[in-house]
Amino acid sequence: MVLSSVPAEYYLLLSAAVFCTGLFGILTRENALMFLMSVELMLNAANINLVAFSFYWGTLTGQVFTLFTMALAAAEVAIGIGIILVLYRNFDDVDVTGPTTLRW
Amino acid sequence: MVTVAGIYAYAPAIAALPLASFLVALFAGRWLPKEGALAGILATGGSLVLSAVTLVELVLTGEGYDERLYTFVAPAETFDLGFGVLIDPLSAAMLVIVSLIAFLVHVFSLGYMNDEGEPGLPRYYAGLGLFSFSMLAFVFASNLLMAFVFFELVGLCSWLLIGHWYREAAPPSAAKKAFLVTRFGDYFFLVGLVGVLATFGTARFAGEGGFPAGPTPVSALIHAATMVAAGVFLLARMYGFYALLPTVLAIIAFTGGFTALFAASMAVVKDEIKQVLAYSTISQYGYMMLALGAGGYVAAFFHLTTHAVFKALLFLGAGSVIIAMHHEEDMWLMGGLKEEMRVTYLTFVAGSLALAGIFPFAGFWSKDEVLFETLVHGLGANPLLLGGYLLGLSAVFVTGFYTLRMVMLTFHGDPRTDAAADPHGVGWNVKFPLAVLGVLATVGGYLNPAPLAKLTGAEVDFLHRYLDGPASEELLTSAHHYGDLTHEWAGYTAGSVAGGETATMLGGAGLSLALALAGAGTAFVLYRGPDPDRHTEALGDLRTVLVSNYYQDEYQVWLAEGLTLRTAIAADTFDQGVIDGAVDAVSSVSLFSGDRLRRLQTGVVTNYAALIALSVLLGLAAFAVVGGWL
Amino acid sequence: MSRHWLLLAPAGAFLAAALALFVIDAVDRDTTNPTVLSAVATAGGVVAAVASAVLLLSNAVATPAELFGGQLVVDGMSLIFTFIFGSVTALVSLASLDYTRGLPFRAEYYLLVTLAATGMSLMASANSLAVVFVALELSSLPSYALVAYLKHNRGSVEAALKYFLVGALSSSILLYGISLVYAATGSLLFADVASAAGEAAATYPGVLGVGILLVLGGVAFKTASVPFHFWAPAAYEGAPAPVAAFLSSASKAAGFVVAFRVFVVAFPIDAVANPSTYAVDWVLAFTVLAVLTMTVGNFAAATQEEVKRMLAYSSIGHAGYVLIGLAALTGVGGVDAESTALGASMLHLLVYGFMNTGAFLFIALGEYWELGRTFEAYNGLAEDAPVACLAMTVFMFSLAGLPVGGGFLSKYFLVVGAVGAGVWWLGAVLAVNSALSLFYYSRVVKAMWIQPPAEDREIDGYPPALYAAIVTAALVTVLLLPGLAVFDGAAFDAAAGLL
Amino acid sequence: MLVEALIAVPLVGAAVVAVAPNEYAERLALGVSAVPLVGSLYMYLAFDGSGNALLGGDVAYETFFEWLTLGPYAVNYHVGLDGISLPLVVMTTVLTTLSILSAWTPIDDRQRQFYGLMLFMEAALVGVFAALDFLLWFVFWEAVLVPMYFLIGVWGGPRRKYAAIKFFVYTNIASLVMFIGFFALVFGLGDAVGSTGLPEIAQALRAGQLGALGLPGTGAAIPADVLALSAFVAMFVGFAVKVPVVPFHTWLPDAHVEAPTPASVMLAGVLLKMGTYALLRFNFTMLPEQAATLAVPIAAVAVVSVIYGALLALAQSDLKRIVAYSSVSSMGYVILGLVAYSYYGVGGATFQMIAHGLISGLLFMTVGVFYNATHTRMVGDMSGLADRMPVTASVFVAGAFAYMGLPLMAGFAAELFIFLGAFRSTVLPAAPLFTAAAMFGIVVVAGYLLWAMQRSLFGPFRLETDYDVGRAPVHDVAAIVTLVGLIVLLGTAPELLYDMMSDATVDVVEMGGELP
Repeated sequence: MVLSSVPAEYYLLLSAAVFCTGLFGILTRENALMFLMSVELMLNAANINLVAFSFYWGTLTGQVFTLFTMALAAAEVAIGIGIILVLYRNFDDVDVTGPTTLRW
Repeated sequence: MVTVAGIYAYAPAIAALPLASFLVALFAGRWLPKEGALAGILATGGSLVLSAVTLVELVLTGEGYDERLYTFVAPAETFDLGFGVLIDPLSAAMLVIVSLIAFLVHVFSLGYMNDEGEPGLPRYYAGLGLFSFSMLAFVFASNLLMAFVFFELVGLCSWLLIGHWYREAAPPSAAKKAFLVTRFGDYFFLVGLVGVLATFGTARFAGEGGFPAGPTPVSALIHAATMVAAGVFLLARMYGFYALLPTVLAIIAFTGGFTALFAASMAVVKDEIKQVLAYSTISQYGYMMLALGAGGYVAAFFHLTTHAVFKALLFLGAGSVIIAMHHEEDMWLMGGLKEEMRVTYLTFVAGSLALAGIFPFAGFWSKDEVLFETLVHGLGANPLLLGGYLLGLSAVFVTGFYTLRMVMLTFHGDPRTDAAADPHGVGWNVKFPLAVLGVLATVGGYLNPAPLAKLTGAEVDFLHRYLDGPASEELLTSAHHYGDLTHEWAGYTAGSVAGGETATMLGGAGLSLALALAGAGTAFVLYRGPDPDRHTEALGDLRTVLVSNYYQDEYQVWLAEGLTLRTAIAADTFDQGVIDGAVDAVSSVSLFSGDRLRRLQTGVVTNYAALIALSVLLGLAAFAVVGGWL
Repeated sequence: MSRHWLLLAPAGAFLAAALALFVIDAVDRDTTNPTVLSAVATAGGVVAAVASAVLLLSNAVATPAELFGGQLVVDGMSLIFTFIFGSVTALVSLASLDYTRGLPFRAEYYLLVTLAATGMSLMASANSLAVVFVALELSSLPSYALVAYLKHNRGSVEAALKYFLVGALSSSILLYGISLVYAATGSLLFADVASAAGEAAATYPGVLGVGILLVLGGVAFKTASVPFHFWAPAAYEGAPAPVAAFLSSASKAAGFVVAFRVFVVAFPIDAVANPSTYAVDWVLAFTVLAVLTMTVGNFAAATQEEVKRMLAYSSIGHAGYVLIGLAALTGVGGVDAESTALGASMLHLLVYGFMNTGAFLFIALGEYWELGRTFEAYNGLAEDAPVACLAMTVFMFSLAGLPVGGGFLSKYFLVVGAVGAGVWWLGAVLAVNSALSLFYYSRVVKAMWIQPPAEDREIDGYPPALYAAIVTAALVTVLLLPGLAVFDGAAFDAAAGLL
Repeated sequence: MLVEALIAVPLVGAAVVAVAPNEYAERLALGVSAVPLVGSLYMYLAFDGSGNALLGGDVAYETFFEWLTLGPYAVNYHVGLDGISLPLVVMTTVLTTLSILSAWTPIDDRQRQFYGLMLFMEAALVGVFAALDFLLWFVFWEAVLVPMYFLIGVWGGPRRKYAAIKFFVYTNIASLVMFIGFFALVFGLGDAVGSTGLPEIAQALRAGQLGALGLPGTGAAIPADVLALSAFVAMFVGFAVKVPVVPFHTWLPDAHVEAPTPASVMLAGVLLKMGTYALLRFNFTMLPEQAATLAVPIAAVAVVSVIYGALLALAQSDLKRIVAYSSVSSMGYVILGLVAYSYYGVGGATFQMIAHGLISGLLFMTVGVFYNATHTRMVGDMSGLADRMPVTASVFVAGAFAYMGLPLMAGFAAELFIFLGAFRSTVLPAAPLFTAAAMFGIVVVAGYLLWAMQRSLFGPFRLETDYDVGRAPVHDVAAIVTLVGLIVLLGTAPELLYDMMSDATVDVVEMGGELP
């Protein structure tokens, strides 16, 4: 098998890289949708771990849990899009740094 | 503890009667005839009778009385906090004197207050009643605590009476000052009281329970403390206690001598008749302290007695003059009153001669004995006493001077004002007390004519025998017991100049009499004639010093306002600024930091994300280091 | 077996209510009487609360009952928290009847509330990281929507946006943490994680450590602990007041129940933080978190101009107090002191569920009357609405820790726990903060009772349901002062059972 | 059950009064407050306890049942009275009734709320003095703050908001400090006690069962003696704020000046006594060794409070401020008596609590009566009031002299006992010097009170504010005269209270006898 020849650490590194990419996106992007995508990246980083180590430990738990997380991610996006829509309706923009009335 | 049934059981009533009159005057006064005066007269008259009877009883049975009346709180620890009655020669005699004077003052007040239509009479008589009550209870107090309690009440009464005319500005202020000064003394008194109680567990004056010996540091503190406050009577009352410390005795004596001269010198230049008398009183107290310090217990009490009589006489006489003068007190506005007011004049002169110590008036005998005791013990034991003696001796001259000056200015020469020309007459209620006291002032000296006793060997030194009588034996308050104490602890022994005791005595007597006459004579020469002029200017700057009482008032004012008030204000500033400032600072600082903290919430969601990420990283880094990952 | 199904009654009640609302709304969405909707949701909450109370006090779970192969567990703690969720849901749903009058999508509103409550009750019973994540999302997603309920109100929308974005970030952090823990231990079940933790900490300390920290971060978001609190002030201020009440009381409690169970059960401190096998000392982490949260929350609250925002910050401060329960697990005082602290945290959340909900519902009343948001807006309100103001006074003083309500006891229990665990200085920090909180809470009281009333204020009617909810909350808060005796034993036992 | 009645009647009464119509509130409140008054007097007459409630004496009117569990500790509802607490309870009921009476004139808005709060406060105060379980005691202790906050904040003077919040926060944080210190002790006792009952804890502590308290992280622990000492300090500071002792006193003048007369009366009369009562019950009953160790600093603080407080009073011109600061001074005597740790010291301190309660209450009430008539409290603004209000003025004179410790008034007895006890204290080094220093207070106190009286009561009548000053209403006069009567009664017959007090305090001192 190919997978078995790949050390577990690599998966960790990969997922870490993806996670950081997502984080970077969150910190830099002002567009709400980009923000959303970055979050998705981070979630998927977690999924990589789960799947990989599910194989590593030889249990299905991780993989099954991954299915849940994907579903939840989808739900989250749905809510997110909804909120972004009303955001656009009220502020005529999807810039997350735009609305700053609630502060201090 | 001696207990005698019978008459002594009624001793408390001596004080209780005036207390009753106080209550009557206070609550029912305004509906009574004379607004409480009669109640007061009856009460004090009753006290007078009772105390006279008590005195007789004491003399006849020769037994004293020392009974606990009331327990303040149960002596759970070693203290006994209680009130009691102590009847021994000293207190018995003193009771008579006090109640007599109280009685006469009440009578006199009828003329002085009622007839003048003063306001607030019930308040006045209530105060007077309370005063008599406190004074009498103070006299027969059986222990220091009780003495302190009633001493304080006396202070309260003087505050009330001095401030009687509270609607005017001056009297309240005077009352405040007087009370504050006594309060200052009371502080030391209290320290002494607490010290005595806490050290000896009891503060009884008489009997085995009395003050044990032992000059510990504490009892030194107590000596110092009580000495400041205790009046002459209290000094005598606690004589057994002071007798234990020679230095204290000598200091008392010297202070006494000094006071005698110091106060007398101020009396010389005063123009208000009452002020002259006031300062002469202080000076006479000096003599009594001198005697006590010099171990002349009997002499001191003798002088106390005679002085009480003739000074009361002089004050009442002054009062009668003041009535006559329509409440004018300045002697320079009087003059020539002797024609108009015979009784007052004669009695007043009797009192004055007694005060000046002219033979054969009461003052001569007592003052002479005081000086004699001082002299012999000074020669025999402690040279410091000689200093006291000289001071006292020189005071004799001054006394003679100011006394006669007072008489001359008031009664002799021509009237210097219309008021003096036709004085307002005074009634029986003024004359009667004057008459009584006048007689006593004249003959009072024969209570204890020690010189006669010594010369003739006749046992006429009644007072001495009385004070030494059996009644005081068991109570350990007898004169010779004190004599032994002073001899034993202070090493007092009688000495004499060449010619032996008698010569010393006669010499001393002659000397003092001569000085008194000299003083009186000087005054007579200076102030005789129809219109005497003020010679005090001759004194120059000294006069200013004397008139302003050696700047004592300035000094006290400085103490009160310059020092204490300044400190207080400084303390207040400090309190508001620093202490309270710190409190407020804490709150304002925390509010400020709170305001800073909420700025963290910028409102930009990206910043939030950044901060979250940052803090997660920080946490990771920290634990990476701590946990040694990687 | 039947017993086990019975144990799920609280969660079941929420779910049933949700489905019922779903059906009702599906049947006819136009002419539905709002009272029915509110009644159904309220009933769901009440049933849940009563059921959990009965189960709790009947001692049905003397031994924790595991269901679904250990994915869920029902024990004293889970029941205490379902009681909290139930009561809060009931109060909020009741109050919302008046608050949402005339607004669209009421059915969805109640539906979301009950669904979120279901999620929370699952969080209380979650016994595996997977369930934790799913349940947490189940409670979060509806909350996002609820905050945005007033979708034409910019504040509401902005609040929802921030809540959602921070929430999404945190949930991905949590998930990544879970994945790392899984990576290190090879399991998601708490029990297995705990047994594997020691070895994992020895072999891959980094992986496990990072995992635990990230999980901690995810939980900290839910409990609005500094520095994951940034969403809270915005969300509470912008959201409709009843929703704010729901989030600040119930949702916060849900976060804490997860924190308690995950860290105490899954990451035993002596396994993951003893010198030989050291991954991460999460007690220390929680200590830092507690201090930060208390201080930031209270100090920021002290200088607010708007009552609602002040309450938001104060609820952050209270999260800090509750964190002491975890920070006190130092092993010094022995199981006695630790169960004292942890039990005190639970009790505080319990009381907090009532007094804080009540406070926010009072704000809801203010919004209903359109008084305005600032302190001044409430000046002299006591003259127009004495009952409500008396209730608010009870809430404020109870929050501040004065003995007018149960908040007094629970807060001081926390101090006791801290002292017992040897972290007396945490108690001191609490002391300072609580004194400060007394200052800003009493500003509200001052406004209501002491300040002269504002002119031109007319109160249009006294909404019965809202009043009922507020008065109930106040009554329970007061009764919990002597009546804490009902729960304290259970709470301390639950804590002891957990440890 | 009598204690419960004493707490419940005012509590229920408060609720009733709070909803009663304003015009009946005052009389209703008076009627309600009469019930606990009579009750407490009956309890005083029927008192059959002996010894100290904390040290195994037999407690009167005791009630006990289980309330809460706090982790390993049982929290019980446990109340009862002994010779220390009963007099304080009686004083509370007396002063409450009288201050309600004195409120009739000045309080003219929101009466029902005002009187409701007064009654609520009475209930809490009785609880404070009666509680024998720490947590129960603490509930009442904190509950007292709430009514006082409103009384000052709603019915107070111009700076009332500042004063109220200052009082509120300051005393609150103090009690938290004290709370921590106390529970450090409780945990230090370990399994020696299974409850938060004060008697159990006190006896365990005096039996020397205090152990070490562990510290997190390192395996180290706080040794018992350090623990005890720091706990003592924490509790002392906590209570010192309430007393108040310099330098924690600054909330007091503000609170007093702003508070309405009845609140001032309760504040000075009873609330301050809570602090000294707690000091006696906790610090000096539970930790005698520490008290002895810290004797000198505490005595120093006491003396400073006496003199410094009196000096501050001397610098004031607001009658209320004068009385307020002199309270600081008088409370200093109490501390001195406590730290002396001798029979008369502690007993006298307890007696001074009552004496000062009555006397300061009297002075505040009288100042209030003057204020009702003149609408000013500034000494400079008025003079010769005695001319228009002779009775009130004479009462003020009586009160002032009582404050100066005039014999045959309560203050003298108290101060005499304290001085005696302090002078012969075996615990306090250089006791005579400390005592003599403290005694000097009697001179300063005379200074400012005489000054105030001379300026405001005597001399020709003058008033800056244009109000026509007439005689005070009967109920005001009745209230203050009653107090004068009580003060004289206690001053002439201190036995009335001192018997039971000394009986209760002697056990505290027992151990103090053979202290290091």
